[in-house]
Amino acid sequence: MLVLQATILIFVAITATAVVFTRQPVRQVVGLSFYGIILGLLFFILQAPDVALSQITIGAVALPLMFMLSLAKIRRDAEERKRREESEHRREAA
Amino acid sequence: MNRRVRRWFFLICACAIFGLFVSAVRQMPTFGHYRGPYGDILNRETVYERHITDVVTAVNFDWRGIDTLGEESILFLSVIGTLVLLRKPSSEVNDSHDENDTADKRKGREIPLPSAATRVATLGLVGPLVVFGLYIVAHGHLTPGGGFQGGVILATAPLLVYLAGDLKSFKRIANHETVQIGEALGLLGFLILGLPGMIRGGAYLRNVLPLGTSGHVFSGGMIAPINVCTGVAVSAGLVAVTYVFLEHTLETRLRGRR
Amino acid sequence: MSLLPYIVAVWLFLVGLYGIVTSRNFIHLVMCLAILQSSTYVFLLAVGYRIGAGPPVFANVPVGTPAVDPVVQALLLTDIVVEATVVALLLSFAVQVHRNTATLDPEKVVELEG
Amino acid sequence: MNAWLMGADVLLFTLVPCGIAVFRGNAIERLVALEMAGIVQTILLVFLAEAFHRPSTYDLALAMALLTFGGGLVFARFLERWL
Repeated sequence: MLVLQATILIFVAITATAVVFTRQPVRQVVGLSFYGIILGLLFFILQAPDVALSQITIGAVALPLMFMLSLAKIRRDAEERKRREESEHRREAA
Repeated sequence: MNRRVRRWFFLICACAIFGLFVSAVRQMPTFGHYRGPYGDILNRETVYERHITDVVTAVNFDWRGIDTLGEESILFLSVIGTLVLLRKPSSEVNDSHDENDTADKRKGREIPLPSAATRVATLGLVGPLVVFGLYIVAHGHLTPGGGFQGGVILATAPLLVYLAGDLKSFKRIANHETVQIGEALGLLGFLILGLPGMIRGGAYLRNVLPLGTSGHVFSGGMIAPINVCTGVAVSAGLVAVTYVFLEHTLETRLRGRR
Repeated sequence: MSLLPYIVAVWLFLVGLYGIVTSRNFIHLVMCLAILQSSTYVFLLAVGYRIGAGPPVFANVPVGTPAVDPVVQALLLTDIVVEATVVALLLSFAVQVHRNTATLDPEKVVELEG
Repeated sequence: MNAWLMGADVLLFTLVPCGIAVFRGNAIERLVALEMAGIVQTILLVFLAEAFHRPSTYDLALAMALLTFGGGLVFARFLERWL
Protein backbone atom coordinates (compact mmCIF):
# COMPACT_ATOMS: atom_id res chain seq x y z
CA MET A 1 0.00 0.00 0.00
CA LEU A 2 2.77 2.40 0.97
CA VAL A 3 4.71 1.53 -2.18
CA LEU A 4 1.62 2.21 -4.25
CA GLN A 5 1.07 5.61 -2.66
CA ALA A 6 4.69 6.70 -2.94
CA THR A 7 4.93 5.59 -6.57
CA ILE A 8 1.75 7.31 -7.68
CA LEU A 9 2.70 10.53 -5.88
CA ILE A 10 6.04 10.62 -7.66
CA PHE A 11 4.27 9.89 -10.96
CA VAL A 12 1.97 12.85 -10.38
CA ALA A 13 4.89 15.17 -9.69
CA ILE A 14 6.83 14.04 -12.78
CA THR A 15 3.80 14.19 -15.09
CA ALA A 16 2.87 17.68 -13.91
CA THR A 17 6.40 18.89 -14.59
CA ALA A 18 6.32 17.35 -18.05
CA VAL A 19 2.97 19.00 -18.83
CA VAL A 20 4.20 22.43 -17.79
CA PHE A 21 7.39 22.13 -19.84
CA THR A 22 5.50 21.05 -22.96
CA ARG A 23 5.19 24.43 -24.62
CA GLN A 24 3.11 23.48 -27.64
CA PRO A 25 -0.58 23.59 -26.67
CA VAL A 26 -1.75 20.75 -28.94
CA ARG A 27 0.82 18.38 -27.43
CA GLN A 28 0.08 19.71 -23.99
CA VAL A 29 -3.61 18.79 -24.13
CA VAL A 30 -2.71 15.11 -24.60
CA GLY A 31 -0.29 15.44 -21.70
CA LEU A 32 -2.95 17.06 -19.54
CA SER A 33 -5.33 14.21 -20.31
CA PHE A 34 -2.69 11.72 -19.19
CA TYR A 35 -2.12 13.79 -16.06
CA GLY A 36 -5.87 13.58 -15.37
CA ILE A 37 -5.70 9.79 -15.57
CA ILE A 38 -2.80 9.63 -13.10
CA LEU A 39 -4.53 12.09 -10.80
CA GLY A 40 -7.73 10.03 -10.78
CA LEU A 41 -5.68 7.01 -9.81
CA LEU A 42 -4.04 8.95 -6.97
CA PHE A 43 -7.43 9.98 -5.62
CA PHE A 44 -8.65 6.42 -5.68
CA ILE A 45 -5.53 5.16 -3.90
CA LEU A 46 -5.99 7.85 -1.24
CA GLN A 47 -9.46 6.34 -0.59
CA ALA A 48 -11.52 9.05 -2.27
CA PRO A 49 -13.67 7.25 -4.87
CA ASP A 50 -16.09 10.17 -5.18
CA VAL A 51 -13.32 12.59 -6.06
CA ALA A 52 -11.73 10.05 -8.40
CA LEU A 53 -15.03 9.60 -10.25
CA SER A 54 -15.31 13.36 -10.61
CA GLN A 55 -11.79 13.60 -12.00
CA ILE A 56 -12.28 10.68 -14.40
CA THR A 57 -15.53 12.00 -15.86
CA ILE A 58 -14.20 15.53 -16.29
CA GLY A 59 -10.75 14.54 -17.50
CA ALA A 60 -11.88 11.95 -20.03
CA VAL A 61 -14.05 13.94 -22.45
CA ALA A 62 -15.20 17.35 -21.23
CA LEU A 63 -11.87 19.06 -20.56
CA PRO A 64 -9.99 17.84 -23.68
CA LEU A 65 -12.98 18.73 -25.84
CA MET A 66 -13.03 22.29 -24.55
CA PHE A 67 -9.32 22.78 -25.08
CA MET A 68 -9.46 21.26 -28.55
CA LEU A 69 -12.44 23.39 -29.54
CA SER A 70 -10.80 26.61 -28.44
CA LEU A 71 -7.54 25.67 -30.19
CA ALA A 72 -9.48 24.94 -33.37
CA LYS A 73 -11.32 28.22 -33.04
CA ILE A 74 -8.10 30.18 -32.54
CA ARG A 75 -6.47 28.52 -35.51
CA ARG A 76 -9.49 29.30 -37.66
CA ASP A 77 -9.44 32.94 -36.60
CA ALA A 78 -5.76 33.17 -37.46
CA GLU A 79 -6.35 31.70 -40.92
CA GLU A 80 -9.27 34.00 -41.58
CA ARG A 81 -7.26 37.04 -40.56
CA LYS A 82 -4.40 35.99 -42.80
CA ARG A 83 -6.72 35.53 -45.75
CA ARG A 84 -8.32 38.91 -45.18
CA GLU A 85 -4.93 40.59 -45.01
CA GLU A 86 -3.82 38.85 -48.18
CA SER A 87 -6.88 39.95 -50.11
CA GLU A 88 -6.42 43.52 -48.87
CA HIS A 89 -2.82 43.39 -49.94
CA ARG A 90 -3.84 42.21 -53.37
CA ARG A 91 -6.38 44.97 -53.66
CA GLU A 92 -3.78 47.58 -52.77
CA ALA A 93 -1.36 46.19 -55.31
CA ALA A 94 -3.98 46.23 -58.06
CA MET B 1 9.75 43.80 -16.08
CA ASN B 2 11.69 41.81 -18.61
CA ARG B 3 11.84 38.08 -18.94
CA ARG B 4 15.04 37.36 -17.06
CA VAL B 5 14.22 39.61 -14.11
CA ARG B 6 10.86 37.96 -13.83
CA ARG B 7 12.35 34.48 -13.81
CA TRP B 8 14.84 35.35 -11.08
CA PHE B 9 12.13 37.04 -9.06
CA PHE B 10 10.03 33.90 -9.41
CA LEU B 11 12.91 31.64 -8.32
CA ILE B 12 13.56 33.68 -5.16
CA CYS B 13 9.86 33.69 -4.29
CA ALA B 14 9.55 29.97 -5.03
CA CYS B 15 12.40 29.17 -2.64
CA ALA B 16 10.74 31.32 0.02
CA ILE B 17 7.34 29.64 -0.50
CA PHE B 18 8.94 26.20 -0.38
CA GLY B 19 10.77 26.97 2.87
CA LEU B 20 7.73 28.47 4.55
CA PHE B 21 5.51 25.61 3.40
CA VAL B 22 7.86 22.92 4.69
CA SER B 23 8.18 24.63 8.04
CA ALA B 24 4.38 24.95 8.22
CA VAL B 25 3.82 21.31 7.31
CA ARG B 26 6.15 20.12 10.04
CA GLN B 27 3.68 21.46 12.61
CA MET B 28 0.80 19.53 11.07
CA PRO B 29 -0.26 15.98 11.87
CA THR B 30 1.91 13.64 9.81
CA PHE B 31 0.48 12.05 6.68
CA GLY B 32 -1.86 9.20 7.50
CA HIS B 33 -2.64 10.28 11.06
CA TYR B 34 -5.81 12.28 10.67
CA ARG B 35 -7.03 13.44 14.06
CA GLY B 36 -9.67 16.10 13.42
CA PRO B 37 -12.96 15.28 15.11
CA TYR B 38 -15.37 16.25 12.33
CA GLY B 39 -14.65 13.43 9.93
CA ASP B 40 -14.99 10.81 12.65
CA ILE B 41 -18.25 12.23 13.94
CA LEU B 42 -19.70 12.38 10.43
CA ASN B 43 -18.58 8.86 9.61
CA ARG B 44 -20.18 7.56 12.79
CA GLU B 45 -23.46 9.46 12.76
CA THR B 46 -24.45 10.02 9.13
CA VAL B 47 -25.84 6.58 8.48
CA TYR B 48 -28.05 6.76 11.58
CA GLU B 49 -29.11 10.35 11.26
CA ARG B 50 -29.67 10.63 7.51
CA HIS B 51 -29.99 6.99 6.37
CA ILE B 52 -27.34 7.58 3.69
CA THR B 53 -24.45 5.25 3.04
CA ASP B 54 -22.23 7.63 1.08
CA VAL B 55 -21.03 10.13 3.66
CA VAL B 56 -19.40 12.39 1.04
CA THR B 57 -22.73 12.97 -0.68
CA ALA B 58 -24.35 13.60 2.68
CA VAL B 59 -21.75 16.25 3.50
CA ASN B 60 -22.20 17.79 0.09
CA PHE B 61 -25.94 18.07 -0.05
CA ASP B 62 -27.01 18.05 3.56
CA TRP B 63 -24.45 18.99 6.18
CA ARG B 64 -22.71 21.49 3.92
CA GLY B 65 -25.60 22.09 1.51
CA ILE B 66 -25.37 25.86 1.50
CA ASP B 67 -21.70 25.68 0.46
CA THR B 68 -22.60 23.42 -2.43
CA LEU B 69 -25.23 25.95 -3.45
CA GLY B 70 -22.44 28.50 -3.61
CA GLU B 71 -20.29 26.18 -5.72
CA GLU B 72 -23.17 25.55 -8.05
CA SER B 73 -23.73 29.25 -8.52
CA ILE B 74 -20.03 29.60 -9.44
CA LEU B 75 -20.67 26.96 -12.08
CA PHE B 76 -23.81 28.76 -13.23
CA LEU B 77 -22.07 32.11 -13.43
CA SER B 78 -19.08 30.82 -15.36
CA VAL B 79 -21.41 29.14 -17.85
CA ILE B 80 -23.29 32.42 -18.25
CA GLY B 81 -19.98 34.24 -18.64
CA THR B 82 -18.88 31.87 -21.39
CA LEU B 83 -22.20 32.22 -23.19
CA VAL B 84 -21.99 36.01 -23.07
CA LEU B 85 -18.36 36.15 -24.18
CA LEU B 86 -18.86 33.79 -27.10
CA ARG B 87 -22.14 35.09 -28.38
CA LYS B 88 -22.08 35.99 -32.01
CA PRO B 89 -21.16 39.58 -32.75
CA SER B 90 -23.73 40.95 -35.17
CA SER B 91 -21.10 41.90 -37.75
CA GLU B 92 -20.06 38.30 -38.24
CA VAL B 93 -23.49 36.83 -38.73
CA ASN B 94 -23.59 37.60 -42.42
CA ASP B 95 -20.06 36.47 -43.09
CA SER B 96 -19.72 35.07 -46.60
CA HIS B 97 -19.80 31.35 -46.02
CA ASP B 98 -18.99 30.38 -49.56
CA GLU B 99 -15.61 31.99 -49.36
CA ASN B 100 -14.79 30.07 -46.20
CA ASP B 101 -15.87 26.79 -47.67
CA THR B 102 -13.82 27.16 -50.80
CA ALA B 103 -10.87 28.14 -48.67
CA ASP B 104 -11.24 24.96 -46.67
CA LYS B 105 -11.44 22.81 -49.73
CA ARG B 106 -8.48 24.50 -51.27
CA LYS B 107 -6.36 23.45 -48.34
CA GLY B 108 -7.55 19.87 -48.57
CA ARG B 109 -9.45 20.08 -45.34
CA GLU B 110 -12.94 19.15 -46.44
CA ILE B 111 -14.62 17.05 -43.84
CA PRO B 112 -14.81 13.30 -44.37
CA LEU B 113 -17.57 11.56 -42.47
CA PRO B 114 -16.29 9.10 -39.89
CA SER B 115 -16.39 5.48 -40.97
CA ALA B 116 -19.57 3.49 -40.48
CA ALA B 117 -17.93 1.39 -37.75
CA THR B 118 -17.07 4.48 -35.72
CA ARG B 119 -20.56 5.85 -36.12
CA VAL B 120 -22.25 2.63 -35.04
CA ALA B 121 -19.93 2.11 -32.09
CA THR B 122 -20.28 5.69 -30.88
CA LEU B 123 -24.02 5.95 -31.31
CA GLY B 124 -24.43 2.54 -29.70
CA LEU B 125 -22.51 3.83 -26.72
CA VAL B 126 -24.85 6.77 -26.20
CA GLY B 127 -27.66 4.65 -24.74
CA PRO B 128 -25.55 2.86 -22.11
CA LEU B 129 -23.91 6.16 -21.22
CA VAL B 130 -27.25 7.84 -20.53
CA VAL B 131 -28.38 4.89 -18.42
CA PHE B 132 -25.09 4.90 -16.53
CA GLY B 133 -25.32 8.65 -15.93
CA LEU B 134 -28.86 8.34 -14.58
CA TYR B 135 -27.70 5.47 -12.37
CA ILE B 136 -24.85 7.55 -10.96
CA VAL B 137 -27.21 10.45 -10.22
CA ALA B 138 -29.91 8.25 -8.70
CA HIS B 139 -27.51 6.22 -6.53
CA GLY B 140 -25.54 9.22 -5.36
CA HIS B 141 -26.47 8.64 -1.74
CA LEU B 142 -25.62 4.91 -1.82
CA THR B 143 -22.42 4.49 -3.81
CA PRO B 144 -19.73 6.91 -4.97
CA GLY B 145 -21.30 9.37 -7.35
CA GLY B 146 -23.99 11.99 -7.28
CA GLY B 147 -25.34 14.94 -9.17
CA PHE B 148 -21.99 16.40 -10.13
CA GLN B 149 -20.40 13.28 -11.60
CA GLY B 150 -23.62 11.94 -13.08
CA GLY B 151 -24.28 15.31 -14.66
CA VAL B 152 -20.92 15.24 -16.40
CA ILE B 153 -21.56 11.72 -17.69
CA LEU B 154 -24.98 12.76 -18.99
CA ALA B 155 -23.43 15.76 -20.71
CA THR B 156 -20.99 13.43 -22.46
CA ALA B 157 -23.83 11.62 -24.26
CA PRO B 158 -24.82 14.44 -26.67
CA LEU B 159 -21.14 15.18 -27.20
CA LEU B 160 -20.67 11.62 -28.39
CA VAL B 161 -23.46 12.18 -30.90
CA TYR B 162 -21.50 15.13 -32.24
CA LEU B 163 -18.27 13.12 -32.29
CA ALA B 164 -20.00 10.48 -34.40
CA GLY B 165 -20.21 13.17 -37.04
CA ASP B 166 -23.79 14.20 -36.59
CA LEU B 167 -23.85 17.86 -35.72
CA LYS B 168 -27.45 18.14 -36.86
CA SER B 169 -28.60 15.51 -34.36
CA PHE B 170 -26.49 17.15 -31.68
CA LYS B 171 -28.32 20.39 -32.28
CA ARG B 172 -31.66 18.63 -32.19
CA ILE B 173 -30.93 16.75 -28.95
CA ALA B 174 -29.27 19.68 -27.27
CA ASN B 175 -31.51 22.49 -28.41
CA HIS B 176 -29.77 25.60 -27.15
CA GLU B 177 -32.82 27.22 -25.61
CA THR B 178 -33.89 24.02 -23.86
CA VAL B 179 -30.40 23.55 -22.49
CA GLN B 180 -30.29 27.06 -21.12
CA ILE B 181 -33.68 26.66 -19.52
CA GLY B 182 -32.54 23.36 -18.01
CA GLU B 183 -29.46 25.04 -16.62
CA ALA B 184 -31.53 27.72 -14.95
CA LEU B 185 -34.11 25.26 -13.67
CA GLY B 186 -31.40 23.13 -12.08
CA LEU B 187 -30.15 25.97 -9.93
CA LEU B 188 -33.66 27.22 -9.26
CA GLY B 189 -34.71 23.76 -8.11
CA PHE B 190 -31.85 23.65 -5.64
CA LEU B 191 -32.81 27.09 -4.33
CA ILE B 192 -36.49 26.16 -4.00
CA LEU B 193 -35.77 22.82 -2.32
CA GLY B 194 -34.17 24.74 0.52
CA LEU B 195 -37.38 26.60 1.29
CA PRO B 196 -39.67 23.87 2.75
CA GLY B 197 -37.30 23.53 5.68
CA MET B 198 -37.72 27.22 6.45
CA ILE B 199 -41.49 27.05 6.05
CA ARG B 200 -41.62 24.24 8.56
CA GLY B 201 -39.82 26.52 10.99
CA GLY B 202 -36.31 25.16 10.61
CA ALA B 203 -33.18 26.19 8.82
CA TYR B 204 -32.69 26.61 5.08
CA LEU B 205 -32.20 23.23 3.31
CA ARG B 206 -33.44 21.32 6.33
CA ASN B 207 -34.81 17.89 5.57
CA VAL B 208 -38.61 17.60 5.46
CA LEU B 209 -39.08 14.28 3.63
CA PRO B 210 -39.23 10.85 5.30
CA LEU B 211 -35.77 9.33 5.60
CA GLY B 212 -36.61 5.80 4.42
CA THR B 213 -34.48 2.69 4.91
CA SER B 214 -30.76 3.23 4.52
CA GLY B 215 -29.36 1.30 1.58
CA HIS B 216 -32.47 1.74 -0.57
CA VAL B 217 -32.79 4.09 -3.51
CA PHE B 218 -35.65 5.94 -1.85
CA SER B 219 -33.85 7.06 1.26
CA GLY B 220 -32.06 10.07 2.59
CA GLY B 221 -34.96 12.49 2.29
CA MET B 222 -34.08 15.69 0.46
CA ILE B 223 -30.79 14.48 -0.91
CA ALA B 224 -32.15 12.61 -3.93
CA PRO B 225 -34.16 15.58 -5.34
CA ILE B 226 -31.26 17.95 -4.75
CA ASN B 227 -28.99 15.47 -6.50
CA VAL B 228 -31.28 15.42 -9.52
CA CYS B 229 -31.38 19.22 -9.68
CA THR B 230 -27.59 19.37 -9.51
CA GLY B 231 -27.31 16.75 -12.22
CA VAL B 232 -29.59 18.77 -14.51
CA ALA B 233 -27.69 21.99 -13.84
CA VAL B 234 -24.25 20.46 -14.38
CA SER B 235 -25.09 18.54 -17.53
CA ALA B 236 -26.99 21.46 -19.07
CA GLY B 237 -24.16 23.82 -18.20
CA LEU B 238 -21.49 21.68 -19.81
CA VAL B 239 -23.59 21.06 -22.93
CA ALA B 240 -24.33 24.78 -23.25
CA VAL B 241 -20.65 25.68 -23.00
CA THR B 242 -19.66 23.08 -25.56
CA TYR B 243 -22.49 24.21 -27.82
CA VAL B 244 -21.32 27.80 -28.03
CA PHE B 245 -17.73 26.72 -28.66
CA LEU B 246 -18.93 24.33 -31.35
CA GLU B 247 -21.15 26.93 -32.94
CA HIS B 248 -18.28 29.37 -33.14
CA THR B 249 -15.86 26.86 -34.57
CA LEU B 250 -17.97 24.82 -36.89
CA GLU B 251 -20.90 26.78 -38.10
CA THR B 252 -19.45 28.02 -41.36
CA ARG B 253 -17.62 24.81 -42.12
CA LEU B 254 -20.56 22.54 -41.82
CA ARG B 255 -23.02 24.70 -43.65
CA GLY B 256 -21.56 23.81 -47.01
CA ARG B 257 -21.64 20.12 -46.31
CA ARG B 258 -25.28 19.41 -45.74
CA MET C 1 7.20 9.13 3.36
CA SER C 2 5.33 11.19 5.92
CA LEU C 3 6.32 14.42 4.15
CA LEU C 4 6.12 13.19 0.57
CA PRO C 5 2.46 14.09 -0.17
CA TYR C 6 2.97 17.62 1.12
CA ILE C 7 6.17 18.03 -0.85
CA VAL C 8 4.37 16.83 -3.98
CA ALA C 9 1.55 19.32 -3.32
CA VAL C 10 3.93 22.28 -3.01
CA TRP C 11 5.89 21.03 -6.04
CA LEU C 12 2.72 21.02 -8.14
CA PHE C 13 1.97 24.53 -6.91
CA LEU C 14 5.42 25.84 -7.78
CA VAL C 15 5.62 24.09 -11.14
CA GLY C 16 2.19 25.42 -12.11
CA LEU C 17 3.21 28.90 -10.99
CA TYR C 18 6.44 28.67 -12.96
CA GLY C 19 4.45 27.73 -16.04
CA ILE C 20 2.14 30.72 -15.55
CA VAL C 21 5.03 33.13 -14.99
CA THR C 22 6.97 32.05 -18.07
CA SER C 23 4.03 31.28 -20.34
CA ARG C 24 4.03 32.60 -23.90
CA ASN C 25 0.56 31.36 -24.76
CA PHE C 26 -2.77 31.83 -23.02
CA ILE C 27 -3.91 28.26 -23.64
CA HIS C 28 -0.68 26.99 -22.08
CA LEU C 29 -1.34 29.33 -19.18
CA VAL C 30 -4.81 27.92 -18.55
CA MET C 31 -3.41 24.39 -18.46
CA CYS C 32 -0.72 25.46 -15.99
CA LEU C 33 -3.50 26.94 -13.88
CA ALA C 34 -5.27 23.57 -13.92
CA ILE C 35 -2.07 21.98 -12.60
CA LEU C 36 -1.69 24.64 -9.95
CA GLN C 37 -5.23 23.93 -8.84
CA SER C 38 -4.54 20.21 -8.58
CA SER C 39 -1.98 20.95 -5.85
CA THR C 40 -4.86 21.83 -3.55
CA TYR C 41 -6.51 18.49 -4.33
CA VAL C 42 -3.40 16.54 -3.37
CA PHE C 43 -2.86 18.63 -0.26
CA LEU C 44 -6.42 18.34 1.08
CA LEU C 45 -6.61 14.61 0.45
CA ALA C 46 -3.28 14.15 2.21
CA VAL C 47 -4.62 16.06 5.22
CA GLY C 48 -7.71 13.87 5.46
CA TYR C 49 -5.98 10.53 4.92
CA ARG C 50 -5.64 7.90 7.59
CA ILE C 51 -3.46 4.82 7.24
CA GLY C 52 -5.44 1.61 6.92
CA ALA C 53 -8.81 3.34 6.60
CA GLY C 54 -11.29 2.84 3.75
CA PRO C 55 -13.36 5.31 1.78
CA PRO C 56 -16.23 6.98 3.67
CA VAL C 57 -18.83 4.83 1.92
CA PHE C 58 -20.71 2.35 4.07
CA ALA C 59 -22.66 0.61 1.34
CA ASN C 60 -21.27 -2.89 1.92
CA VAL C 61 -19.43 -2.48 5.21
CA PRO C 62 -20.76 -1.95 8.73
CA VAL C 63 -20.75 1.52 10.27
CA GLY C 64 -17.68 1.96 12.43
CA THR C 65 -15.18 0.68 9.89
CA PRO C 66 -12.27 3.12 9.91
CA ALA C 67 -12.74 5.66 7.16
CA VAL C 68 -10.93 8.75 5.92
CA ASP C 69 -12.22 12.28 6.37
CA PRO C 70 -15.31 12.91 4.18
CA VAL C 71 -15.28 16.69 4.59
CA VAL C 72 -12.21 17.37 2.43
CA GLN C 73 -13.51 14.97 -0.20
CA ALA C 74 -16.79 16.84 -0.39
CA LEU C 75 -14.84 20.07 -0.90
CA LEU C 76 -12.84 18.60 -3.78
CA LEU C 77 -15.60 16.75 -5.54
CA THR C 78 -17.58 19.87 -6.34
CA ASP C 79 -14.48 21.88 -7.09
CA ILE C 80 -13.28 19.54 -9.83
CA VAL C 81 -16.54 19.86 -11.76
CA VAL C 82 -16.74 23.60 -11.21
CA GLU C 83 -13.13 23.90 -12.39
CA ALA C 84 -14.14 22.55 -15.80
CA THR C 85 -16.62 25.38 -16.41
CA VAL C 86 -14.18 27.94 -15.05
CA VAL C 87 -11.60 26.63 -17.52
CA ALA C 88 -14.19 27.06 -20.27
CA LEU C 89 -14.69 30.67 -19.19
CA LEU C 90 -10.94 31.31 -19.25
CA LEU C 91 -10.65 29.68 -22.68
CA SER C 92 -13.38 31.90 -24.03
CA PHE C 93 -11.41 34.89 -22.71
CA ALA C 94 -8.38 33.58 -24.58
CA VAL C 95 -10.43 33.18 -27.78
CA GLN C 96 -11.70 36.72 -27.41
CA VAL C 97 -8.22 38.13 -26.81
CA HIS C 98 -6.96 36.37 -29.91
CA ARG C 99 -9.78 37.75 -31.97
CA ASN C 100 -9.10 41.32 -30.88
CA THR C 101 -5.31 41.37 -30.84
CA ALA C 102 -4.29 38.49 -33.15
CA THR C 103 -1.88 37.12 -30.57
CA LEU C 104 -1.95 34.77 -27.62
CA ASP C 105 1.30 35.92 -26.02
CA PRO C 106 0.55 37.71 -22.73
CA GLU C 107 3.50 40.08 -23.13
CA LYS C 108 2.54 41.14 -26.63
CA VAL C 109 -1.03 41.72 -25.51
CA VAL C 110 0.28 44.03 -22.78
CA GLU C 111 2.39 45.87 -25.35
CA LEU C 112 -0.59 46.32 -27.65
CA GLU C 113 -2.70 47.62 -24.83
CA GLY C 114 0.06 50.15 -24.11
CA MET D 1 -0.91 -7.10 1.25
CA ASN D 2 -3.04 -9.27 -1.00
CA ALA D 3 -2.55 -10.52 -4.51
CA TRP D 4 -4.74 -7.81 -6.05
CA LEU D 5 -2.64 -5.09 -4.49
CA MET D 6 0.55 -6.67 -5.77
CA GLY D 7 -1.00 -6.93 -9.21
CA ALA D 8 -1.92 -3.25 -9.04
CA ASP D 9 1.64 -2.42 -8.01
CA VAL D 10 3.04 -4.17 -11.05
CA LEU D 11 0.40 -2.74 -13.35
CA LEU D 12 1.20 0.76 -12.16
CA PHE D 13 4.63 0.53 -13.72
CA THR D 14 3.16 -0.27 -17.11
CA LEU D 15 2.00 3.35 -17.09
CA VAL D 16 5.63 4.49 -17.30
CA PRO D 17 6.15 3.62 -21.00
CA CYS D 18 2.73 5.13 -21.74
CA GLY D 19 3.83 8.32 -20.03
CA ILE D 20 7.09 8.45 -21.94
CA ALA D 21 5.26 7.98 -25.23
CA VAL D 22 2.68 10.63 -24.35
CA PHE D 23 5.32 13.31 -23.93
CA ARG D 24 7.75 12.25 -26.65
CA GLY D 25 6.87 10.91 -30.05
CA ASN D 26 4.60 12.10 -32.83
CA ALA D 27 0.87 12.78 -32.86
CA ILE D 28 -0.27 9.21 -33.51
CA GLU D 29 2.10 7.72 -30.94
CA ARG D 30 0.92 10.14 -28.30
CA LEU D 31 -2.71 9.34 -28.96
CA VAL D 32 -2.13 5.58 -28.86
CA ALA D 33 -0.18 5.92 -25.61
CA LEU D 34 -3.03 7.89 -24.07
CA GLU D 35 -5.56 5.26 -25.07
CA MET D 36 -3.31 2.54 -23.67
CA ALA D 37 -3.05 4.44 -20.40
CA GLY D 38 -6.84 4.60 -20.29
CA ILE D 39 -7.11 0.85 -20.70
CA VAL D 40 -4.46 0.19 -18.06
CA GLN D 41 -6.24 2.51 -15.70
CA THR D 42 -9.54 0.71 -16.19
CA ILE D 43 -7.93 -2.57 -15.17
CA LEU D 44 -6.09 -0.89 -12.32
CA LEU D 45 -9.35 0.49 -10.95
CA VAL D 46 -10.86 -2.99 -10.98
CA PHE D 47 -7.81 -4.40 -9.20
CA LEU D 48 -7.84 -1.68 -6.56
CA ALA D 49 -11.58 -1.97 -5.95
CA GLU D 50 -11.03 -5.67 -5.35
CA ALA D 51 -7.97 -5.04 -3.17
CA PHE D 52 -9.85 -2.59 -0.95
CA HIS D 53 -12.88 -4.95 -0.69
CA ARG D 54 -15.27 -2.25 -1.84
CA PRO D 55 -17.59 -3.63 -4.55
CA SER D 56 -19.41 -0.28 -4.77
CA THR D 57 -16.35 1.33 -6.32
CA TYR D 58 -16.55 -0.79 -9.47
CA ASP D 59 -18.55 2.13 -10.86
CA LEU D 60 -15.30 3.96 -11.43
CA ALA D 61 -13.88 1.30 -13.70
CA LEU D 62 -17.17 1.23 -15.60
CA ALA D 63 -17.13 5.01 -16.02
CA MET D 64 -13.55 4.90 -17.23
CA ALA D 65 -14.32 2.11 -19.69
CA LEU D 66 -17.26 4.02 -21.13
CA LEU D 67 -15.61 7.41 -21.30
CA THR D 68 -12.12 6.55 -22.50
CA PHE D 69 -13.57 5.72 -25.91
CA GLY D 70 -15.15 9.14 -26.16
CA GLY D 71 -11.91 10.77 -25.10
CA GLY D 72 -9.98 8.96 -27.79
CA LEU D 73 -12.55 10.04 -30.34
CA VAL D 74 -12.19 13.69 -29.31
CA PHE D 75 -8.47 13.63 -29.93
CA ALA D 76 -8.70 11.57 -33.11
CA ARG D 77 -11.23 13.87 -34.72
CA PHE D 78 -9.61 17.12 -33.78
CA LEU D 79 -6.04 16.10 -34.54
CA GLU D 80 -7.19 14.79 -37.90
CA ARG D 81 -9.20 17.76 -38.93
CA TRP D 82 -7.86 20.99 -37.58
CA LEU D 83 -4.61 20.80 -35.75
